Parts: sequence; structure tokens; C-alpha cells
Amino acid sequence: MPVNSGTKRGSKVKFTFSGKEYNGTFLSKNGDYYSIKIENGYDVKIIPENVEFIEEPVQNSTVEIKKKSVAGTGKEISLITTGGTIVSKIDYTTGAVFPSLDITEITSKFPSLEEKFRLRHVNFLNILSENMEPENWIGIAEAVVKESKKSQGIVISHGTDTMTYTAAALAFMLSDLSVPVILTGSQKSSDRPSSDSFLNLAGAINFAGTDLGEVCIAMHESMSDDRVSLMRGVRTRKMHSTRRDAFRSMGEKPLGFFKAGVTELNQEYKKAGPNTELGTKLETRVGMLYFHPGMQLEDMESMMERKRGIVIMGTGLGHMALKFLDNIRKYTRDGGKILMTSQCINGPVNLDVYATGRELASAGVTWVENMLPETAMVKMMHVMANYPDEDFEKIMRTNLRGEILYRETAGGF
Amino acid sequence: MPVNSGTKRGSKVKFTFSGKEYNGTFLSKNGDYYSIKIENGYDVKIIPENVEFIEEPVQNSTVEIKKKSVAGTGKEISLITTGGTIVSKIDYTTGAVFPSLDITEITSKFPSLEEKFRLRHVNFLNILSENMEPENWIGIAEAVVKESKKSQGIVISHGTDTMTYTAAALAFMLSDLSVPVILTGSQKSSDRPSSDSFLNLAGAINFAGTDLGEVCIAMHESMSDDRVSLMRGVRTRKMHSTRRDAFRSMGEKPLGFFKAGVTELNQEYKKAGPNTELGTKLETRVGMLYFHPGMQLEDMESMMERKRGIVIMGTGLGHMALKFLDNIRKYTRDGGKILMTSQCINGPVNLDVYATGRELASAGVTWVENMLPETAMVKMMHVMANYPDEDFEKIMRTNLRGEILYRETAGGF
Amino acid sequence: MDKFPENAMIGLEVHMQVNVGKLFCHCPPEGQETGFHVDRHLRTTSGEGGIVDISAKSEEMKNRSIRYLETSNSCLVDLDEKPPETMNRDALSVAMALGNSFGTMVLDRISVMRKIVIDGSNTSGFQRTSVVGFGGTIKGKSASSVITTICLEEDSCRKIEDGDSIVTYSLERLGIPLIEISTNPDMKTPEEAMEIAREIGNRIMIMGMLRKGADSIRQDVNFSMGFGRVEIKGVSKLTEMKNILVREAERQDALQEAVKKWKETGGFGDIDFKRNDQVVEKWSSKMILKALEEGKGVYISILKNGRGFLKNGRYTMGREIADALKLIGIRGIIHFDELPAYGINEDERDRILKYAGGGSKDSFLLLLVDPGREQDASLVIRERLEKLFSLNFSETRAAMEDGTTRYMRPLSGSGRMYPETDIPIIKVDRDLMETARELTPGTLQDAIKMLQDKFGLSGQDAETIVLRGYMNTFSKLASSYDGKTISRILLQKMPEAEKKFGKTISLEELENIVSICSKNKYGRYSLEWAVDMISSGKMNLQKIMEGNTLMPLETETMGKYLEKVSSEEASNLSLLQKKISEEFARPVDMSMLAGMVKERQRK
Amino acid sequence: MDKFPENAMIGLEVHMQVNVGKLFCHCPPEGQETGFHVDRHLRTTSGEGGIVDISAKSEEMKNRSIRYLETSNSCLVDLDEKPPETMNRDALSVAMALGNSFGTMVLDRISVMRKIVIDGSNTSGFQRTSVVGFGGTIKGKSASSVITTICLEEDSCRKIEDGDSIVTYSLERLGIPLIEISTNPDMKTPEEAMEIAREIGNRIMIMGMLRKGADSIRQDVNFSMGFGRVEIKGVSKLTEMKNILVREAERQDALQEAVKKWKETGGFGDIDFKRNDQVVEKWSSKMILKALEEGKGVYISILKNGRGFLKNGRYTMGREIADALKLIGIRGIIHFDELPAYGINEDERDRILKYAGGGSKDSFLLLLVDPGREQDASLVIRERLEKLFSLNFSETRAAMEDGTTRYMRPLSGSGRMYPETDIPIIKVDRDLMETARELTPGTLQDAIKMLQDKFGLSGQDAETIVLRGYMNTFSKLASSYDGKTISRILLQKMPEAEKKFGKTISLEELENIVSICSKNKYGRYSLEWAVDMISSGKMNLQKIMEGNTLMPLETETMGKYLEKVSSEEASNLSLLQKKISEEFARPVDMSMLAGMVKERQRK
Repeated sequence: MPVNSGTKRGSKVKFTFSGKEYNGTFLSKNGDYYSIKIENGYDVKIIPENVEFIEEPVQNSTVEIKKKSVAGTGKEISLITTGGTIVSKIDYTTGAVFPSLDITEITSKFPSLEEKFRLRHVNFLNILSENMEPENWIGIAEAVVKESKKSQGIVISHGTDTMTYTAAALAFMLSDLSVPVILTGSQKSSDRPSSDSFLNLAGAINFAGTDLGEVCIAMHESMSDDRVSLMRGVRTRKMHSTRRDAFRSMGEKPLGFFKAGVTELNQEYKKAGPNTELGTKLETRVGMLYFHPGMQLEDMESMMERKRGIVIMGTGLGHMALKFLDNIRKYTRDGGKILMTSQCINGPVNLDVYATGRELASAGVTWVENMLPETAMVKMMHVMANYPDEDFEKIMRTNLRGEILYRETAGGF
Repeated sequence: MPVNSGTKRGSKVKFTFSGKEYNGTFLSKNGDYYSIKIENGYDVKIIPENVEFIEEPVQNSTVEIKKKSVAGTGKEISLITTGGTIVSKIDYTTGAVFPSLDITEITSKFPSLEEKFRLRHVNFLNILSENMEPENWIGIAEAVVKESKKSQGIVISHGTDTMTYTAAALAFMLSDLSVPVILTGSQKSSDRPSSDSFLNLAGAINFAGTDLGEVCIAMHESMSDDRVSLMRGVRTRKMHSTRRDAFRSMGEKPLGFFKAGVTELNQEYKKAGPNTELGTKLETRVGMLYFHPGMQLEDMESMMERKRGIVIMGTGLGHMALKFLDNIRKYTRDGGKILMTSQCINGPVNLDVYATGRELASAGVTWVENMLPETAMVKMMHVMANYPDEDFEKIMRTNLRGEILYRETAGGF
Repeated sequence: MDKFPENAMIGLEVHMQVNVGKLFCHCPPEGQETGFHVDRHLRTTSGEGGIVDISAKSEEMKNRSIRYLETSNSCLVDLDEKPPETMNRDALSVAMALGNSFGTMVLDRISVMRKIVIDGSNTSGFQRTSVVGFGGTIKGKSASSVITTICLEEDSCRKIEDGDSIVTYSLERLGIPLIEISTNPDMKTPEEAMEIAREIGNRIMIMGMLRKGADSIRQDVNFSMGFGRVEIKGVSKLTEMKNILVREAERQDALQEAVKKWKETGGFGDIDFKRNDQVVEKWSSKMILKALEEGKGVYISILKNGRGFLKNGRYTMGREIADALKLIGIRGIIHFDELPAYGINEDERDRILKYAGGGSKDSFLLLLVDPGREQDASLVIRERLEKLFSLNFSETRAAMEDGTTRYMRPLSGSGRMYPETDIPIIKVDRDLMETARELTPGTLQDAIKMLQDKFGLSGQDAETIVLRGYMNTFSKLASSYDGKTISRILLQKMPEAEKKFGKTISLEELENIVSICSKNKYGRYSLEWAVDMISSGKMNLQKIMEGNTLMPLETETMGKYLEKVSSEEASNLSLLQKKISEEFARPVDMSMLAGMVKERQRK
Repeated sequence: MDKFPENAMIGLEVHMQVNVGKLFCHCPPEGQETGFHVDRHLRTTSGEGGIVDISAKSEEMKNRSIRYLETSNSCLVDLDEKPPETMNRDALSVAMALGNSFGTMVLDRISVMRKIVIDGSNTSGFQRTSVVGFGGTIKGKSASSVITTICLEEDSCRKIEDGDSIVTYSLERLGIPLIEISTNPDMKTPEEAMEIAREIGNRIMIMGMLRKGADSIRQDVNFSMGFGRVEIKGVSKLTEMKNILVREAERQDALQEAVKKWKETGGFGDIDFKRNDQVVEKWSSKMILKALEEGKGVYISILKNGRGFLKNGRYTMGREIADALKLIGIRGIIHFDELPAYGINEDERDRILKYAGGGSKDSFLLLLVDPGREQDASLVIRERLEKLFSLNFSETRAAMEDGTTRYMRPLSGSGRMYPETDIPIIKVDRDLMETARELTPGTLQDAIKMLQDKFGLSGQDAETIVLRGYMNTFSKLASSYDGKTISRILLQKMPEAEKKFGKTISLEELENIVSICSKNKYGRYSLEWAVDMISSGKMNLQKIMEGNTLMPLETETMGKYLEKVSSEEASNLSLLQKKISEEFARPVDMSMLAGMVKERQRK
């Protein structure tokens, strides 16, 4: 049969296989094959030559998800969707998962949630978070400010890949938050019965109903569907590529937990203030350099040519080979900024301990305790655009949003 | 008093302070000040004008450490020193710590060790490991082969900063090891009573006395001076900048433990073979790219210009923004190699799950389960130099030294 | 009902575990609990077409949490914390080979689907399954059946405990490859179904690829007799199949009869529970008093015209209702027919009926539940009775150990299938086809004939070899050693040792032993001696191999020993053999011994 | 010895905890145990000059493991798992201020040193310490002393339990800033030493910067009388100082006398322990039987000419030996002088002496130790006796609660000091100097005079304010409120409440209350009322502030209430005040009440 270019998903087809004829429903074309759903529900792959379309009106079998209007009587919470796994379903073009789901399908799983809160759905973006760019952060920050005038708490559903970057960016761009801003997402797409999205979203919405005045991330605490951790955005890192408990508050305990409908805030946190301030300027010429043995001088030089600031992920306490010292000295003398972080991720950077560190510091490298490398990069983008050049080191070393952890205790690693 | 340029450490001095005169011993010049040791042992900083040198022969108060010759009756173990914190002491030039200690001072703390083994001391290098370069790896590998003909086990003392890189390099360069090769070091310099070096070295030497045929790292298991973990070099990462239990076997349990003089090997390990094979060729034009939002096309392009292979530390399951797709496609078409790893560090890379991943894979990106990014870089240097171009993907996906972990269990994170 | 209904149609789904590791990860097939567990909830999601499957929805209503016990053969894939690996090619080739042997047409592109199952038996909330092929015919002696599909799927978790608020599963079995052969409803009688099922099982036995274990073959049976299709899950023993089918036919027959009669008397009216804890002022029933103490209420509804249908001879509508309620976690329903019982006497019964407003034809339902739950109960009871009154009995039922079946859930629709997005489509390449072709088993008769012809076994022994799954092992061992001896070891010596010592030699150990005996041309006494030594724990394989102790005792040593032996002792050869063997911890060649004793007597 | 030796020289090291958080990290000064602990070993390392300090070496011989209990006010710095932060500038400025007040010359570059201490009291194996300044003079009424150095150091761990194989410390105290003032040995008598010590303590009291707590001030005393310097550690109460010094002088006097006499009779010969468990065939001593049962041996050595010196009147050489042995973990040494005792009778004693080969002037030593350890014991005993026989008694001793001292370790040399490499040199900048200048305290007399002049306090009250460390709080509060009232609250009302309710208002709470009363001009009754409410737990600060309940009860309300009061009740004003206050949960102004009652009586 010739390929019917107008073939529609849902068309009835006959197909022959090894000489026998079967009935089925056309789904899509994948490479050289047609995906046909047979009667018992299975998809099979059949070459187009063996498929014949039956002229029959296509039934739209997709059940329309009923759009919930703002219901309930409780606090008004804005739910800003930006894409990511939490709203992802299969993409028939590549056979892989892509954001396309309506988030109401998740919230509607919790009738209690829709009674407890009045949810405002704001469809802001629909991308996988690895494609998130700094201009998107600005857009989201602006949306947060807009929504903060209409509701008492904000939940942002977001892809998990760069969620911590966005959280850090929002934390620095928004000061004196008047509402909680909670990012959440899921490690398993919501079209799976075992998805973590249901509980994460319930946790996030409930956290958005508290008096918190920080940008936080709400994700599973463990591999059980038990507690949702509330973690400070600037101190959180995605530490596993697949597990539902991938997000970890680095070096400090989560600010709180959500379990069985109840939120509990344990650690010290900043309370919501009267007015959210917005400062969206960002220096985008900031790069990250992952130091490793065998790195060449040109690797650093070429980055120095393009960037006004560089976050180095050094080794151990914040070291790199001393052969780079001259380059660094020249760069900082010419006004470039270098911030040292550690590829160990846990523990402080301290350039006072070893000879290497002292040399780096004297060459103009700035260092700040145990700020996470990714947070450091975002903070640098913010600080370089919003503060005078001479205050760079001072502001980087000032704890603006809880990004610096002065006390590291035994339990934090 | 004018600065006496011939001033020697240990010279007796008089100095005046606020009009009164004191006696002391000259230590060093730091910036604009002299360090003077006063009678109760304290160092004070005095400006040179107020210091007068007394003509008196300098007594060399340094006690010579007695060099132990090979003693004991047990297995012969080679102890190759390369520098690092484990042999570090204060550096009077910068006031910070620098490698200079004789490792016999540590081994001599364990008389039982010197009786149980015959230690061959090989002073190979004396650098902080952030200055370690691929040519040093080759030198160490050659030293290992040489020593493997003279002794039954090899311990390499090494700075902790890049220990895992060296371990991975040795693992790939040395095949069918005929002796155990154990790297060890310390997080606290050995001039401190609480140093972890004593126990780590005892553990390493004991592990070197087993029938292991792999390159491993021996470091503290916990913050107590209790057990030393034996970890597979290619699966180990320094996960904290300061703690003595910083080294973690990622995703798998340590191969064994040392406690109270006894080694215990629990996991499956490769046993020593008859002959160590050496293959030191390395492709040094391999770089690491840490993907982040805001990364520009030029950041990748400039690296592509300089490198024959790039390890990307992507987000989540191994993703990056799709705007880089054309660059990647062109680079791989022209023979460049790209390997995707994850900045999550834990968990697999899998380009089959999301649309982004499938696009990257189809653009020529290679991916391998959960190989650590640093190990991946070292393996790439090894594979590109030692195997035909067309076998790159196959060999990268072949488990050569235990660098790929097929089974990841709940306890591994 | 005297005979099996003539309009009966029976179809089969036979599930067979393949012994090649797990299907989508690198875990071994066996393991122990580790002590670690996770607790989860599963929720329905709309499938490919946006439709939420009814059977999934019915599970979700229970809202139980699910506990998974980690085992040493489970990993993050089993815990649903990591995407699956690509499909185990060994398992796929076994499925293809099985297809080949029935003339099934194997697809050239295999795509993995997710079948939503949210009873918790899969951590992901779905079972991964692929169609491997269509068609083909299974021929028995008297019946034959057409294969609908051959699928390859992952096995589910084993249920450990079934509580009201939590259900516990072990991860041990999860992910083991399962070949599913589904047939058209071509069979008319239980006997025919058993024959076809046996024919399917034999093939995998012949291949020697069936995993060892109690439930390595499980059958689901589709049955209809005019009232819709009933799918009976989990018939693990073939011998039970007949009993189950006969009882199911009986149940449906009684049910339609009861429904018809009840309809004639006017139907069941409305179900409306009202609470009245004091309908009897002083309950004598301890069960009721206990429920009241726990804060539950006594809820009563009339059941119009129901007298005599709920529990009365063949009529058991009461159980139909109770089973449906159990699925939403409600136990403790009481109705008129079964009273007096549970400490409720006739007087009390009548008081309840009166309160419900019932007459002489009516029954009532009495529930002991937490306030609010009576609404759920009304809904479920009404739906259940309406379904039965429509004379459409189609549903999924579970086979019980006593031969009865029990309502499990509505039939699963095709809506619960959607594609597994984590695994790319598998291309059936030349390698796979070649491997499958080599594995393809013949019929049982072919296999038996081959063993008889090639190794001189008796028909009986040959069949036993095949049906115990020894085909592969035997063929391998018998290629280098006397087949009859191997057969004797497998079918007699090893079971004897098992019986005597509680354990026996493993097949791997046996392979090692045979290999040494074959290389050194040691006789069967060496083999038997080794089986005894290892089974009894007196020696292990390593010791046997290092000590070269398999070599039969040397002539001289035996000769010297025999010099000291009385002629009386020498007369009982097998006792003597045992004695010498024990003395020297070495095998003794019986024929050599016999020869030497004879020689001595001659002298 | 009848009077304190005239050639005595006494020096002091006074340690004072500063109440400003920890010295090298961000932990608060107080905390509770968390349940987490680490176990460690410390090992000597060669110091700056390559010399291993003798006192450190002596600790290492014990080879105990050390357990550190984590507390909620400890972090990775305390656990020695993270480099220290830079020095707490507040603590430094306090040390500088203290120096200023004695005319000490403060250095312009402060470098931190490590003082090796491997008894486990510091997790790092060293104490971080800095010289802040040299010189200056402490003037008492009758004595004066020159300051050697003022140092700022971190406090050590508190010892919790002292076992043979493990010693346990809490991390709570570790890292608290400690100012150490060392003086030259300028004092001649215990009285002078006490005077100087008190003078030092008063200054930090005047600053109000001393941490609250039992051991917030500790003194070490250096004492010599011609036999070398003895450093007596840990005199925590000033009142004990005299007793300790007198007893130490007595000990040294008796010791030199004993040594001289023993020398005259020929000296102690060689120490050589030999094992003989059967020297007495049937020991009657349970202690010895128990030791033998535990696998220990009976080791005996002669002690030539020792009879009468080990325990006899003033002579207690036995204790000197026992103390030295205890440091290497050996207990249970027995010698001739103390027998009969421990179940050993005279006959047995003489048998032992005979076995040792001793005559009528000789003594013996009997050890009950594990085989091998007698070698360590010989060494230690020989070294100890040789040291004493050289009439050089210099060493570090610990002050005991009973006023005696006990041998602790040899004097620490300067070899145990080396630079703290983790902390760069601190530049004493203008800011620091300015802060210190502002903090600098005057003398106690100055402070008392200031309080008297400025706030009209009595001399007695003023002194109490200073010596209880209320100087700062008082000055602050009295700047906005009546000084006498504040003094009354601090010195009477709060201690009363403490006594009555077991707790009282905190200084922070008091500051809040005073601030409100000051702003609203509420009288002292409001203040006293608040102290009662908070101390008794009836109200907390928040409630008081939110409810504005500090305002004295309004005239109208009080008037209305008084209308109903009998004249008898009205006669006891303070009872009436209490009643009204309780009725309305508000303070009642006594003078207003008195006025109104008077008014009523007038009407």
C-alpha cells in the first residue's frame, strides 16, 4: 500500500503479516515502520507496504481532561508550569518522553488539595529544562512577581535537570519575597502510575501555603512515597540522575517536610516580607571551568577571552595546577573575576591551608566557604550585573540568600 | 637593624618590643615581618628594624629521622611516594602546608607494620597532586611496573586532590596486574597528631599484601580512626574537600576493609595475574565541558577546535540544550568524539529515555551507563590513543577495569 | 448441572519463566531479602488514548500503600528508580525459539509495551511486555489450538502479605522473563485445555530453559458459556484446571438461575444503608459489640425479594456481594439467609428485618463499617448486582487453592496498554534468528525418540529426562560419557541422595565431576561416590578435584586389604565395597572388586 | 614544715572563658549531646624543630582510643574535619582590652600556634593559641606581678569518662575562647598569689565578658622552692589555692628530706621485676587471687634501702611511684611499708621480702600486671626515682579536689609549639584597636566609683553588680531607666524569683521589658510584675508584648474594684496589690493604689 500522507492517528487499518490479515489502529510512523495498535492493546511495527487504511471517520478517542476552574475556599496558590518530566508524556516522533501533559491531571488526583487551596493555573512555558536559558529565568521571575500580587503562594513546576539553577537564579533576582516560591518536578513522568509527581506537587502546593519567604525546592526525601523535603534552592543539588530522592540539601538539613497532608518547618527560614523586590539584570558572560589534570593553558585562555567572570571547579579545597597562575594574575588584573569552587561539591573551599591555595588567592582568585559551584555561577551573574565592580568580592562573600553555609556539621554529608 | 641577608633559621636574636628587650630564635621572613620563636615556644611577628642577630653558631636542632632499611620478614612492599598532604608540613615561605615530610616517620609509627612487611621506599615525586600531569601518570605507571618485579605489592602515596584521576589512569595503563596497586593519602597533614595518614598508610600497606590485581584507593571509611576502605580506583570520587571520609566508592560497596591489623575483602575483585602489561599511550587532546544554562555555542566551538575528544558533564540522564546539536553533529562527523556523562555524578546516563537524549545520541554522542565523569575522561585519553578510531564506542562501552557498573542497588547512593 | 456446558469456550494464557537472568536489568534470578524496603502509592494515569483503564481504577479505589522488600537480586530498575536496560537477548531468543516450534510468525521489530497493573505487583505500576509473534498452532493428541500471540514479559512481584492498609511484595521475582503463549478459545472441555497446556509446557521443558521453582509455569484460563468471558488467573497446577473449570461452570449456571428467579419476583430494588446501632438494644453478638467498641456503626439496608438467593443451596449471591466489598476493604457483611449465626439469634434477625422494612420475601444486608464507608458499600453492591442481573458475568477472577474462584476485578481493557518509552524498538537481527533456530525444540515425541536412538535410553527414562528439564544437561553430559549412567545418576542416584541427606549435588558440580571421569575414563562408581560425598557434605568439589580422589582405589591397595578380609565378609560384595570405600575415602570399582574376590576364592 | 618557704616563687596562669561564641568557627557557646560520636587515635609528630615533645610522648605511651561526643554546638571544625575559620575578632578585642587595662603591649601581628596536647582534650591533637601581647603589671593591694604574656586560645574538650582503653570527651566546650594571662613568678606567698589572681578575674568581670559557668575561670599555678618548677594545673576555685600551695610545699620538703636520707643509706639500687606467682603457695589475699585468675602475674623487685620512705609519716615515695605507673595504665603496686594490708599478712610480707633478696633496710615492690608490662613498669619506676633523687622536682601536676596534687606529666617543653598553618597571620587593624580601647576596663574601684557616682548605688550594690558580671547589662539598662530599680531587679528580685520558681527571666528578656517600661514610663511595679510572670511561666515575653500587659492597671478599673473591697482588706496594701494584680493579670502601681485607698478612707 502506498503511504497515505494524510494518515491520521486513530485511523482504522487492515494489515497483513506473514500472509494473514489483521485489524488495528494507526498510531504513527517511526522510521521505516508504522506503529499499529492491535486489538489486545499491543503496538506492533509493520512495514507500510503491508498496511491498508480503511475509510472510516476517525474517532477522537482522547478523553478531554476537564479543566478545573479555581475552586476550593483556602489560600490562592499560583501554579506556574514550565515543562519538564512532571508534564511529560510519550513523544511519538522520537518514541521518547516529551512535555505535553496537562498538570490538572495531577492536581485532580488530590481532591483534598483542590478543596484546601484555590489553584491558579499559569501555563508559562513548555520545555525540557536542559533548554532553559537565563532569559527564561527572567521571564519566570517576572511571572512570579505578577502572580505574587494575585495569590498567596507560588509553585513552579520545572524539569529536574536544571531546576537548581533556576531556583538559584530566582533566589538572587527576587529579594524580600512576599510569598513562598516552591519549585517542584518529577523524576518519573506523570504518565506512570509510580510517578513521584503526585506527591511532589501535593507537597509543593502545601509548602506554598506557609509563611516562608524563600525560593525552595520540594522533592521526595527518600525512595518511598513518604515525605517531601523542602530544600533551600541555593543549597540544593540534583545528586542522582534517576532516583526520586535525587535532590539533596547540601550540608544542611531540609527546611521542612510534607507528609500525609501536613507540612512541618523545622530549620530556621526567612519569613515572607511585605513586598517582593525584583532585580533581573544578569551578566551572561560568565563561564564554568572544570579543572582536571592535563588541562592546557589554552583551555583557560580561550575562556578568559570570552568571559568576564569564570567559576572554576577546582580540586579539593579549591586548587588547580600552578601553571595557570600567570594567566589568572593577568586576567584579574585586567578586571576579570575568578571564583574558586570545589568539584568535591561537599565541604568548603579554603585557600588559606595549602601553598597552592595561598598562591591562587594572591593571584586574585575569590573564594567563599562552601557555596555550590552552580549557585556560585548564578550568583556571579547576578552580582556582576547589579553591584559595582569593586564590591564583587565583598558581595560574593556576603550571605545573600543562605547560599553560604558557615556551620557544617557531621550529619551534613 | 638592617636585614641580614644571610640570616639563618635557628639564629639567636634579641628583639625589642615597645621599648623592652626579649630573646628569641629566628625562624623566617614573612612579608614585612620576621618570625621569631620566643622562649615559651610561641612565634611572634616582629618588624626587622627591632631585631638584632647575636653572633653565635647556629645549632641544628632538627633531629635526623633515622632511615629504616628494609627490615622485617614478610612480603616485600614498595612504597612509592609522589607528594601530597600525607608527606606535607608547614612551608615557611607561604606559611601554608607543602609536601616535605619523610614517609618513614609515618610508617615507623607502626612497628608491627615494619615487622609484618619489608618496605621498599621509592621517592618518586614530591608534588601536590593538583600539579599532577598525564606525563606524571606515565612515570608512575612505569615505576609500578619496575617495582612489581621486585616486590609483591605496591603502595603509592599521593595527594588527595587528583588521586582518583591518577588511579583511573593507572588502571587503564596497567592491565593484568601481577601485584596490588594501592593509592593512599591523607586529608590532614601528617604533622598533625590527628592525621588520618597513619591509619590510611597502615591500611594501604596491608591491602598491598593481598592477592588483589586491581588499582585501588585506601582511605578512611568514616570520621573515626576505625576502618580503612579499599575502593576500586575507577569508581572512586573525592566527595568532600576536608573530611577524612571524603573518598567514596560510587554506586558500589568498597571491595574490602582494614581494621585493627586485619584486611577483609568482601566484594568480587580481580585477582593478581602472572604479568603486568603496560600501555602508556594517552591522547592528551581531550577536554571536559561542564554544561550549564547560559552556556554559549562558542564555549563548545572553541573547545572543539582544540580537542579531539570531549567529555560533557551534562544534566540529569545526560542532557544539554538542543541548540548545540548542529555543532555536535558536525564535530562527530569530522571524527571528533563526544562522551556524555552526568553532573549528578550518581546514577546512569541514558540517552534512550527523553527526546533530548535520543537527539543527542543520533547526533553522535556516545554514552555509557554510569561511568564517573573523571574516569570517563581518563578512559577516553587511553582508548583514543590505543584503539582504532572505529572501535571507540565499542571499547568505551566495554567494561575494561570495573569502571562501568551494570547493577546499581538501593544502598549505592 | 450434570455435564460440562456444550457451548463452553476455553482459551489459555500459559506463562513460563525463562532461566536466563532478569529481562531488563543485570540481576541474577535468585536472591534473599536484604531488610531494606520502600513504601509506595500507585495512581492511575491516562493511557495512550487518554482512557483510564477500569481495572486500574478499581485498584486505585483501595488506596492502600504498597511495601516492596528489597532482595539481593534486585536493583534500582526493580525499585523503579532507574530506566530499564535493553531487553535480555537470551530471553528473546528463547521466546522466538518457542514460537518457531509452533509455527508462530515472529515480528521483525519488537516494541515493548507497558500494561498498567496497579495492584502493586509491579513497582512501576505497569508490566513491561512485548508481542514476539502471531499465530501458529498447538497440536495435542485430540485437540488443537491456534496461538493468538506469543509475548515476552517481565514477571511481577510475589505477594508476601495482604493487609487492609498495606500490601507487601518481595522484589525477588520481579523482572524474571516470562513467555506468555495465548490461544484462541478453541477448547471445549477441561480435558482439551489440559492437553494443550501440557503440550505448551513440554516444549520449554524440552529446551531445558524453564526456571526451577514452584510457580515457574502458571496458567490463566479464559472461559465462557454464554454469559461473557471470565478470565481465571493463576492456575498454577495443571491438575487443578479441571476442577476449577467445572466449578466455574457450576457457579455461572447457578447464578443465572438465581438471577432469573429473583428477577421474576421483582428484582432487588434500591440499596440504602441507614445507621441504627440500637436496632437491637442489647446485642448478644460479640462481633457486633466489638465493632461498636471500635467506633464502627451498624448499617442496615433492605434487599428486596432477596430471601433465599444469597446463601441457599446452589445460590450464593451473598458471596458475590462480599467479594466485591472486600476489594474496597470492607469486610463483615451479614444477610438474612445466613442467620442465625455470628451470635445473632432469630429474634434479633427478625427485629433487623423489621427495621429494614422487609417482608417475607425480602432479605437485608447488615454492615459493620466506619461511618461514611456505607456510601462506598452501597455503590459497589448496587453495581455488582446490576452487573449480575444483566447476565453479563465477564470479569477477572482469581483461582483459589480450594478450586473455587473469587472476583478480582473487571476485565482489563486494551486501554491499559501503552508504549514503554525507555526502551528503543528492538530489531530482530540475523544473530537472534540464528540463535533461536538452534534452540527451537521439537515435540516431546521427537525428543524422546532422539534420546532413545542416540543414547539407548528406555522410553520411560527419556520422557522423565525431558519433563524434569534435564534435556540440556543430559545431552551435554551424555556426549562425553555413557548416557545410561548419566540417566541413572540424574533420575535415581541424585533423588536418592536428596532424600537421604536433604540435599544433593548441583548440576554444575555434576558437570565438573563427569568431565574428570570422562577425561580419566573412571567408571560409574567414581561418579556415584562423588554424588554421595558431596551430598553428604563429607567432601566438597574443590577437595575432590585437588586430591584427585575420583580415581578408583588402586589394585594393590585393594589386594592388600582383601588379604585381611574373612571369606564371610568377602561374600557380601556391596557391603565390602562400601567398607573399603569408607576406609580409604576413595571410590571402589565394583567389577574390579568382584574380579579380585573371585580370583582370591579361586586361589 | 612550719611556715611557707621563704624562697618560694609563685607565678600564675589565669584562664578566662570569653562569652562571644567559639574562637575558630561559627558555633554557639552552649549545646547538648546529639548522640553521634567519633573514635580517634592521636599520635605524636615532630614539631617545628623536629623534636617530639616529651609530654606528648608520655601520653602516646598509653595508646588509648579517644571518643568524642558530638554536641549541638559543635561542627566539622570541632571534629577536626574542616580547617578553622579566621579568629573571632570579638574575642581578640576582649583579650586586647584586658591587656590594655594592665598596660600590656599588644602585638601588631597575631599568629596562631598549635600547642601539642595529645591527651585527647583537643580533637586536633593540639590547642590553638596566640600571643596577644607582652608585659604589663597587675597591681594588688599588697603585691604586684608582671605579665609575661597574654594569650588567646581555644578551650579544650570536657572529659566525661576516663577508661583504661578509651577516654571520652564532650565537644561542647571545645573552641570556646580562653584568655590566658601568665605572670612572672613574682609572688612569694599564697596570699599574694590569690590577690593577684583575684585582681585579674575582676577585670573581666568588670567588662562583663566572662562566660557563665562553673569553670569559666581556671588557674594554673607555677611554684618553686629550689627544686625546680612545678606547674599545678586546674585550680578552679581561688579559695583552694592556699591549701594547695601549702600542701605542695610540704610535699617537696618531705620529698627532699626522704631523698637525702635514702641517699645516705646507699640509694635504691636496681629495679628488676621477676615473676613468681607461687612465692606464697596459698595467697590469702583476694586481690592477688583475682589478679592471677585474670591471667596476671605476681612480679617482685627489691627496692634497696627503701624501708620507711615509701609510706611512713611525711614520707610518701610510694605514691610518687604509683602516680607515675598510673600514667602508663598500671595499677596495683604494693610495697613493704604499707603491709600488712590487702589481705597480705606479715608472714607473707616477709616471705616476699626474702624472695626479693631484701634485708632489714630494704623494701620491695610487688606488681600485679599482664606478662610483659613489668618491663614498662621497671623503666618508669627507675626514671621516676632517678628524677626525684636528682632533687629536680620540676613537672606538671594536677590539682585534686582534696587539695593535694598528683603527678600528671613532665613539664611541656617549647618543642610542642608550632605554627597553625591553616590560619593566616591576623593584622591588628585600627578597627580592632578602637573596639578594644572602648572595652578596656578600669580597676574594680574605678568601676564601683563610677556606679556610685553615676547611678547613686551603694558601694556594696555596686561591687556586687560588677562581680556578678552585670556591669554591661546594668550600664545599658540604667542609661534609660532608674539605676536603683535596675540594681534591685538584678540583685534581689531576680535571685528571689530564681529561688521561688527554679528559673528566672533572661537578660535579653529583661532588656526587652525595660525598654518597654522606659518608653512608656511604667514604674518598677511593672518591671517586677514581668519578672514574676516570666519566671513562673504564667506568661512569656511575646504574650506580654502583644497584649501590652505591662501597663499598670487603669485608675477606673482599680477604682471599681476598690468599691467592693472591705476596709479590712484595704488595710493590708501589699496583699491587696497582689490580689488585684492576679485578678486582672496586670501590674498594679503601689503608690497609686495607696493613694486611692487613702482617698477612699478620706471619703
